[in-house]
Amino acid sequence: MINKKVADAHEAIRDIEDGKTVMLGGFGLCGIPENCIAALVKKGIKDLTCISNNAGVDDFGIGLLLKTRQVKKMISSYVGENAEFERQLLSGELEVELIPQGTLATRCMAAGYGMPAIFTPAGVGTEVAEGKETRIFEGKEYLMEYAFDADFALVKAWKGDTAGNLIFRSTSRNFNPVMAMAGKITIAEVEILVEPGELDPDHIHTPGVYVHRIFQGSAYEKRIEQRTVRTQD
Amino acid sequence: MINKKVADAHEAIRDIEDGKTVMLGGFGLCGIPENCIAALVKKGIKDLTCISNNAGVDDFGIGLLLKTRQVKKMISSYVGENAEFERQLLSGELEVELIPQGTLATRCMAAGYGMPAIFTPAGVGTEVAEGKETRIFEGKEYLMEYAFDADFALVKAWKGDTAGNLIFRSTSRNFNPVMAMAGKITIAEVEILVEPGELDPDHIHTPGVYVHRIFQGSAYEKRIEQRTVRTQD
Amino acid sequence: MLDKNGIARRIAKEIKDGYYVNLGIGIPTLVANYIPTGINVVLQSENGLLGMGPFPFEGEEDPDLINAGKQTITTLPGSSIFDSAMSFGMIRSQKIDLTILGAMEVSENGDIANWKIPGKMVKGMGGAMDLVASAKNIIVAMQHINKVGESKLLPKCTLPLTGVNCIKKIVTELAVLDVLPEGGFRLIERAPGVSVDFIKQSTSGKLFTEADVKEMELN
Amino acid sequence: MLDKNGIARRIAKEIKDGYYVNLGIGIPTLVANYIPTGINVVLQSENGLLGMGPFPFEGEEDPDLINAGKQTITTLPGSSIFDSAMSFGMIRSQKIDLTILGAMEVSENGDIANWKIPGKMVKGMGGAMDLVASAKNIIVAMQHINKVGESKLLPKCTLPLTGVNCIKKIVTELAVLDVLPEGGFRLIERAPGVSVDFIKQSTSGKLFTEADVKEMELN
Repeated sequence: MINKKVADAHEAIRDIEDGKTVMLGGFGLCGIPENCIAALVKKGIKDLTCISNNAGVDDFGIGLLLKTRQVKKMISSYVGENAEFERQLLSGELEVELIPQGTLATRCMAAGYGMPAIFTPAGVGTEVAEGKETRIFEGKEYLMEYAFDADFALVKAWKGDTAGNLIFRSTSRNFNPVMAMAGKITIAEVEILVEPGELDPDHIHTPGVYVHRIFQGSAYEKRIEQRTVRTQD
Repeated sequence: MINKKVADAHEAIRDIEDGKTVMLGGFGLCGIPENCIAALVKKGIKDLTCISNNAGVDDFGIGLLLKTRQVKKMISSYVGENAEFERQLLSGELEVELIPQGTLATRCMAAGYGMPAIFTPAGVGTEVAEGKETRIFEGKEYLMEYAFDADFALVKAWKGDTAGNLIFRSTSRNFNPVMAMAGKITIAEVEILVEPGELDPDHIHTPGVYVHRIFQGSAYEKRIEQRTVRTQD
Repeated sequence: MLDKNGIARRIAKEIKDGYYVNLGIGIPTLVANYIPTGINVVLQSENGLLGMGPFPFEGEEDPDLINAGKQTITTLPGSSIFDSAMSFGMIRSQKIDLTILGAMEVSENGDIANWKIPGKMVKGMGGAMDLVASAKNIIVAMQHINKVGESKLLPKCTLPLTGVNCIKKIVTELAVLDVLPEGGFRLIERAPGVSVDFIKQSTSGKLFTEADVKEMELN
Repeated sequence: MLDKNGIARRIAKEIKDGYYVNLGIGIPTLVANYIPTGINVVLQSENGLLGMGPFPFEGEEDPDLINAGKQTITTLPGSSIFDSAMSFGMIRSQKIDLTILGAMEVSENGDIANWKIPGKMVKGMGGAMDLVASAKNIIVAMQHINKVGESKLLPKCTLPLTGVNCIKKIVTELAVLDVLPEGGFRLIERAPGVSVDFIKQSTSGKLFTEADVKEMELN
């Protein structure tokens, strides 16, 4: 097998430079590449275009990159939980492109599947459709949306092996597999890194061919955004 | 959970009628819905259009349906191992549409993902492209291919639960998950049928929402098409 | 007049045995509490889960297991997990039988606006545009009248649209209404204690009523 | 002149450490036997496997585990299984570094014909059209001359095409040749004991040769 293991987040992101387009997996704060984000903050890379479903919260997730003003543009479907984001957006420091969540996911998948464009009904007749090619199939209107072209994808998995195979846990899967397929260079951080042969080939969500670097992350906070519970009856 | 369990193949295929379009999972003889095929033969339904990567061999797989002349048209990528197939094709009894394997798989996926059409470079400049719309993206030419529209999909999984969730084993996965997503009615036969809760949600390849009926098959022959071995050193 | 839970209770009656249902944030989430026993329903959460269960017991929260509202949840036996592309794939291919979501405005031709108010911070459409453009059966749960007393059921939406020509049914604190294919709202039921006249006054879009409009049954 | 195994051995030298490789049926399959030790290569089988291993030992055949040639095989530690859509997804998105496949004809502009002979039973293109249309790096393994003594390296293919403008390199029993971007074959190496003149005679398409054409090294 081909060994994709690198020592840590710092080594993994070594060639991410100012102005690059970076996908970040996760939904809310669930399944986000915590170690990679911390390394990006530490390295201080600027003018990033970030493709991620959400923008984190003020002091966690992509919010950390916003606080240090490393993000030039966010491409997301929902950015609602972040006051610093709002401030930068209103002041014109930050550019934002909002796209429907399914379109976001499918444009990632399209890149990973070598499909230059896809058709989706999401956004037809709305401002999302402005300037976009539309097409009618069997009486229903669709927008043509293009595959993403991202320099890097940063994803977080539960388990991985040094061949780059990834297994996600529960709903922390979300955007991670489709972004893993979509990055020109895909960096995976995992909670548990094992040797090839320890993962059941039938259980692998992302085959190693899509992953260029992998490392075992540390000190996962896995912050809960909305702790909702029921009481014992 | 919604209970998708039916008693057997006979009940599962109860409403497949003459002239329907039926997808059948499998690659060669690996992962084919043996019980459903046997039930179709027994029921004697005629004039089927079958979408399947291969056409079986003379006395197994879809070959059984060919022998009884139940197939009007085959849509496949490779049909090479079947003398009866050849005879019917040359005599004009059988219609065949050959399409590239990746196009076949992706047209299934497109149906399951609600994408009316996809773009693929496969077949550009060949007779496969005849009469098809082409389009250039970033200097490369693609064909536009339409999502399949199949009345039924018959798939074979290793394990399943009564909620319709499916887990495939090894390379018998092949076309089964994408066809499972693509059928208007999807029928799954499994080697082991369990109650909801017995399968790990993270291990499920096909979510139950795509499966309309499920039953535990019996007497799987799982014939090997090309037994290749090495000798012990 | 219904409160939020009343709206949720009324909507729950629309759910049929064997339905796969996507519940939006807000009132729609409450619907899960009122699904009649004996009705088997599977809840989809568009972040990648079929078979969403109730909130976890205190101390059993799993940060890796949330719903599309980012709330900690549980799974039920028979649930499955998938990625975001497959999640919206099954939404687009209409495998989800019913979508219930909130709205700021609905127009008499079934347009919906629920994601953006000009001049206010935009949070994003999330999955709403995909859901409304794809679902074959959408129920809107919303207030009939906004906070300044204006109808939210309009001849034409004034806010930026989320989707066009897609809403079939609306349940508000005052009424159940269908959106007619040819345009216009049809009053189906009135909330307990609410008069047809009051519903007429509260509906700015074209409203069709019949002689006898029955009162909702909530059980 | 090389035999089939010789062609496979020569092609194996083109494989670099870290490559993901798809091997077609026939001579390409033999390439797996000659991958130099110390070179880490992952073989993809387009029916849904990365990390294909050797044939199983007698009695250990698993009907659920085959390659694209429908042969029983094994997996190696670190292998992964996926469905056919993802398999061709990774092919189309050029995650596979090298594709090796057979051909009936190759033209001097890199067109390939390998799936259909008019008048003969058509078996189908299988995954070949996807592979040749997608791969960034394709090596054709074939006989230079067909059974009736005609060159298979042509100005223009006579058989129905599998793909256009896609072949970069050809290894035959006689030679290693590049297909030039501007058109034409360039002779890179000759097989042991084979003269440049013989290769010229055997090549019907435009052939560029340099003064000194080295003999293949096979080890």
